[in-house]
Amino acid sequence: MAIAAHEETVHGSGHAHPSDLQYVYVALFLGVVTGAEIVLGYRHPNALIIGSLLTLMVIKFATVALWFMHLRFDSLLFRRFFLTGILLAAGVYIAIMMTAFQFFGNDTTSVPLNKIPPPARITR
Amino acid sequence: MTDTIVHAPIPDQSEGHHTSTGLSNEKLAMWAFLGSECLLFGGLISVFLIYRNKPVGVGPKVSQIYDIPFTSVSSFVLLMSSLTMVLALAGIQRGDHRRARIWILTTAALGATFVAGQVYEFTSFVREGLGYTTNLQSSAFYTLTGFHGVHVTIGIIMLLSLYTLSLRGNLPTEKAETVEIVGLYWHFVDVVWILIFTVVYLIHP
Amino acid sequence: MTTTGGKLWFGVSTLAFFAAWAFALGSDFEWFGAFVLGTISAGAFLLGLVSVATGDGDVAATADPAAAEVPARRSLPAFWPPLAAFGAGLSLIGLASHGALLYAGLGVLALVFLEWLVQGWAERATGDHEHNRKLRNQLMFPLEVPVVAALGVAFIVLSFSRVLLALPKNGSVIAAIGLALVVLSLATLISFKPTAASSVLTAVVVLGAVALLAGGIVGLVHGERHIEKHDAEHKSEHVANAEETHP
Amino acid sequence: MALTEERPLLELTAGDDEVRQPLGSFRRPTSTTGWRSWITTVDHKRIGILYGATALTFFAIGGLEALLIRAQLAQPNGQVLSPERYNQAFTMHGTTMVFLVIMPMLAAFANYLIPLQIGARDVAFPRLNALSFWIFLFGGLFLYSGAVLDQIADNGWFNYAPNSGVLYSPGHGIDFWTLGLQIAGIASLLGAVNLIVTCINMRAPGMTLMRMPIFTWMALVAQFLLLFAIPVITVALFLLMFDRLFGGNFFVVQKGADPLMWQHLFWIFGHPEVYILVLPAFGIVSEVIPVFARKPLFGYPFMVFSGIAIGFMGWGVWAHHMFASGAGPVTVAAFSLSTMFIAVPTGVKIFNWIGTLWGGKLQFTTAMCFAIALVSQFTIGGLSGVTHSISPSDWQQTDTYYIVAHFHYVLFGGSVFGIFAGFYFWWPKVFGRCLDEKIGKIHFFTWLIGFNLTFGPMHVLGLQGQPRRTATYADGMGWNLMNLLSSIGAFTIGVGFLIFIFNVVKSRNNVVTDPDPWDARTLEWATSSPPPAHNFDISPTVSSLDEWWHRKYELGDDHKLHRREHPESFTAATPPENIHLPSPSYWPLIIAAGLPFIGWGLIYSYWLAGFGGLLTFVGIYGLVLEPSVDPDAGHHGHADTHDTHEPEPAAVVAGAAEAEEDADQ
Repeated sequence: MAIAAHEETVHGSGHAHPSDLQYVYVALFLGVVTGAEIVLGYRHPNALIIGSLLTLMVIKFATVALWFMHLRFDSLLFRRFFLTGILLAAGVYIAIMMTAFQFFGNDTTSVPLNKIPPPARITR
Repeated sequence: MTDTIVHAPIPDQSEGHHTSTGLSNEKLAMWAFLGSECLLFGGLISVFLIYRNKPVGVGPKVSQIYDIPFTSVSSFVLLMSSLTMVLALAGIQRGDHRRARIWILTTAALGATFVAGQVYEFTSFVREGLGYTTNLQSSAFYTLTGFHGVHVTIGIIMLLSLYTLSLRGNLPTEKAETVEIVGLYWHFVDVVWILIFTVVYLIHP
Repeated sequence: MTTTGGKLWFGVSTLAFFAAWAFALGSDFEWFGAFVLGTISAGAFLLGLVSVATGDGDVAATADPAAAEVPARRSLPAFWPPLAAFGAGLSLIGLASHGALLYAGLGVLALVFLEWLVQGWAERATGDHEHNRKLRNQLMFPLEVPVVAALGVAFIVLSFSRVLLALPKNGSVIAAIGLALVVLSLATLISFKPTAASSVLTAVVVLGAVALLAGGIVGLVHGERHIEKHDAEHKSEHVANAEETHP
Repeated sequence: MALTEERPLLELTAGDDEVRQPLGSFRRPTSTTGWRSWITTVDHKRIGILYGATALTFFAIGGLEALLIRAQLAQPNGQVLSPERYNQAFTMHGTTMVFLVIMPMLAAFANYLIPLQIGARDVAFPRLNALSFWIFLFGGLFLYSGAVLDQIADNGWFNYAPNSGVLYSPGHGIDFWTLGLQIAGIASLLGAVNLIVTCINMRAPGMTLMRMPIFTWMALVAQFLLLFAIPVITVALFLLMFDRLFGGNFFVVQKGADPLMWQHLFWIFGHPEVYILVLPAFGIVSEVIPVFARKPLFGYPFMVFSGIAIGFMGWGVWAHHMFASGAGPVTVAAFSLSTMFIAVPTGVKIFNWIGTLWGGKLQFTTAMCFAIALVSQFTIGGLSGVTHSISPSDWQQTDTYYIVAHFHYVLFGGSVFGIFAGFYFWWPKVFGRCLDEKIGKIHFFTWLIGFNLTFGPMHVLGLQGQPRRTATYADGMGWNLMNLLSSIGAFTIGVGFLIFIFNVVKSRNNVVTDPDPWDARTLEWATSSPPPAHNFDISPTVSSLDEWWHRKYELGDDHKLHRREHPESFTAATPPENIHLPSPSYWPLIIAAGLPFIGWGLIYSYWLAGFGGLLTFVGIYGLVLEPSVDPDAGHHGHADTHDTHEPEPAAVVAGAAEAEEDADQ
């Protein structure tokens, strides 16, 4: 699974964490990206807009994970654990959307909703 | 017989590394847990996305009543709370407990602002006619965002507990890792909101 | 000197007094409830006087001052009596007005009862004050820390969401960003002032809490702003069409 | 009233318990014997035994349910159970066997063996370990508490929507099922995190990953599967719970919901779950076979990597449970292929076992018999599994007894045989007493015959078209004989279980003298049987795979193996004094005890849920704030190198708060 056959090296405490100011810069960057996202969000959604929104989302995600969650500096093992989770989640759930629900195509509900009788009232 | 055995000196004994990899057990556990959480939130997000594409029988669509400006502010607040969280950690790692406390408290306050915003959002959505049971989308929406909100709330409770511990002197610099682990949880919750904000709020058909 | 017992009765008296007024105003001067609360207030005041006069009936305290040579039990400042009175008052008001207040009051009473009991026990558990304190904390921290933290979250969230709901739509956006910026800049300021005493931080937090509480109450009294209801299917189609031009 | 009663200062003398622990204060538990020591224990070995005992109890219950089913089906138009009761019986049978028997049984082995096999003092988080067990136990009790109120789930262990909705299942049975499994899920998740960290971080010096015993490896892969699969079922259960308790619409078809949503979520969990159930059993037989074949495991690295490959590929095959649901040609084709591929690493394992047996000096002990039975019976189950991957044939088999036959060959012939191989193999290690070999053989053959008699005919019945989950069948369908045989087989298995219990009781007097009676290979046999609380008097240093074997045998000048006179053991003449073990604690029990109240509260009254929530929350904080090693416990000296250290508060709060939240929603 996430751990490969070889051992992780012992991480020293010597690696330099960023200074407070650097963290502030990272946060400012995140703020700017969020601003860009909001502006894009007001556009009529087409493939390009959606694509750039998703890209910005990934950038933000990665920035927080790498800087604030220290994945940049910490052991590779942590990164593998997290990535395994993310990739598995992305894999199985995108597979559901694609295969079963044809999420990226048209809607699959064939019966118009108003044709289905309302559920009987259940009292317990 | 055992007293004749001479064991080779164990290299990682001296430097305070107790573990085979030199990584802290607690941090590793937290990362494993976060990996697991990915599948939890992934499931809720995909259920919402799938059900959002379905027609609603009753009530408004969620996307009709989004208050994007307000949600943007909420996202900004949560993002900034990640900054303050990391500053708190940097503080306690330097042994600067005063700053660490200030930033922990700030993070908790920002988190609470976010949750307050969510309560406001939910209330106004309900007033607009989108109750939890109204339609498919509403159930999925409230469950997803509510679940995230509960995570934030638990995070705040942990932060306030840390604050109390720190005030009582039970959070010395050696235990900075406790703050780091709570921080990991906090950032994770933030990262999930980054996903939700884009995928649920900004991109809608 | 006001004794511990005296504090309790005076607290009850004060709270009952205010409760009587609150009840009277809230129930449009329904006399019976206000009369009962007023009587409680007066009775508690009398009992308080008796309690002070007799020094809580403590024989040792009045009889032999020389006996004070015995090392005094170090009591923590007991704010339980006024709090108990507050809880009692709250539940009385709740009884007359709103169920939630009753439950809140009963909750406060139960908590005070528990805390007082444990403190009373712990203070004479052993002869070692330090050890007593440890025992008490060991027993009560698991309850206190999460409950206090949860109450803190609930306090901020409920108060501030009332404010947001009362404000107009754009106002709530501004209020939210405003609060966040105020919190951030205050924190930055304090963190850059290493000389600032910890009392400054406490003062800021207390002031903020009071402001938030006031805002929450004002918001509650003002009521929510009018929010238009989207209901029918045809209307949602109408809005869907409008969405083509506006996100 | 004298509110200020004075008491003279008592003179404090060190160690004067009378003074330091006055009346009414909670004393930290210190006992090492008696019931109190068991409910407060944080020792991984005791927790393993607790898991095993609980799982065996549930095994008896689930077995009785199976016998009810078979009694009903022994003859056409059976009258033993009403259709409602029949539905409840097969639902609870499946749920019990999967969640309350095999999973905890494997957790028992993993808990007991992993720290011993990797040379650790305990797991990474001993108190969290105790918490996992208690949560599991209370989850199981909660699940069965519905039976007391006659609210029993009756929808099958997969609980398909929309049949599980309020409309079609108006009672509370499904609510008990949903909440009970969520509680049990918390236990599995915490256990998985704990064991993963243990395997990665707590290994003895020199114990590299590729020197880890194969059981530890397979259990580790299974823990990873749990780690990532539990949240998926949690989502599904959570949504179902919201549907049923709070009027959500997730599986309400009338509101436009898609019932396939449940099936997907359930089987994304469900298929990795299959490997969770079987991989550790594979690990067990991979330990047993080399010992009794007197040969090292053939192709150890292949075994490891095929286990990992199974773990990964197990995520890509779930839709083969849904071929008949109209998933579409592309989906069916893709999942057919991936299902065929997953047979490859499984086949690798089977060939490796055969390779280990080949040319070995085989000793047919009971453990070995069970292990070989696993290899053969699981292969039958695996092959019938491959027939499902071909979707046209799957369409014929879906919802027939063929499927029942298949998964019983895999789970009984695979997991349960593996587990019993483990019982016979490690019983002397755990209890210092041997199970009787002669009775064991009788047990084994009763089971082998009974098992094949029960599930073999089901293949035929399935192909003849007898549907699953149907309370009766008409006479004259040609199913009578096979059903009768199958029922006879089921009762034979029941008799076999009684023989096993008899063997267990009888083993009291069968004390072993040699701590290593099988001349085994791995580290757990290098300490006394049963092991001391701290596992090894001397911390092991590892230099090879099968470390204990290499310490016992050396290659002589004549190029033959010689047993060393005194192999380097890890037991000292005088027990070491400087080992700090975490102190026992009441808190795990308290945390877990709150969870069923939350469940009952959500179903019946929120006040109860509030009480349960408070109990759990207080318990979590109590556990976190309590120092893991009791400062008053009277340990002296400095910490040992392999001192197990405890979770920092945050990790536990986060983990347990999560648990709380899962249950609280």
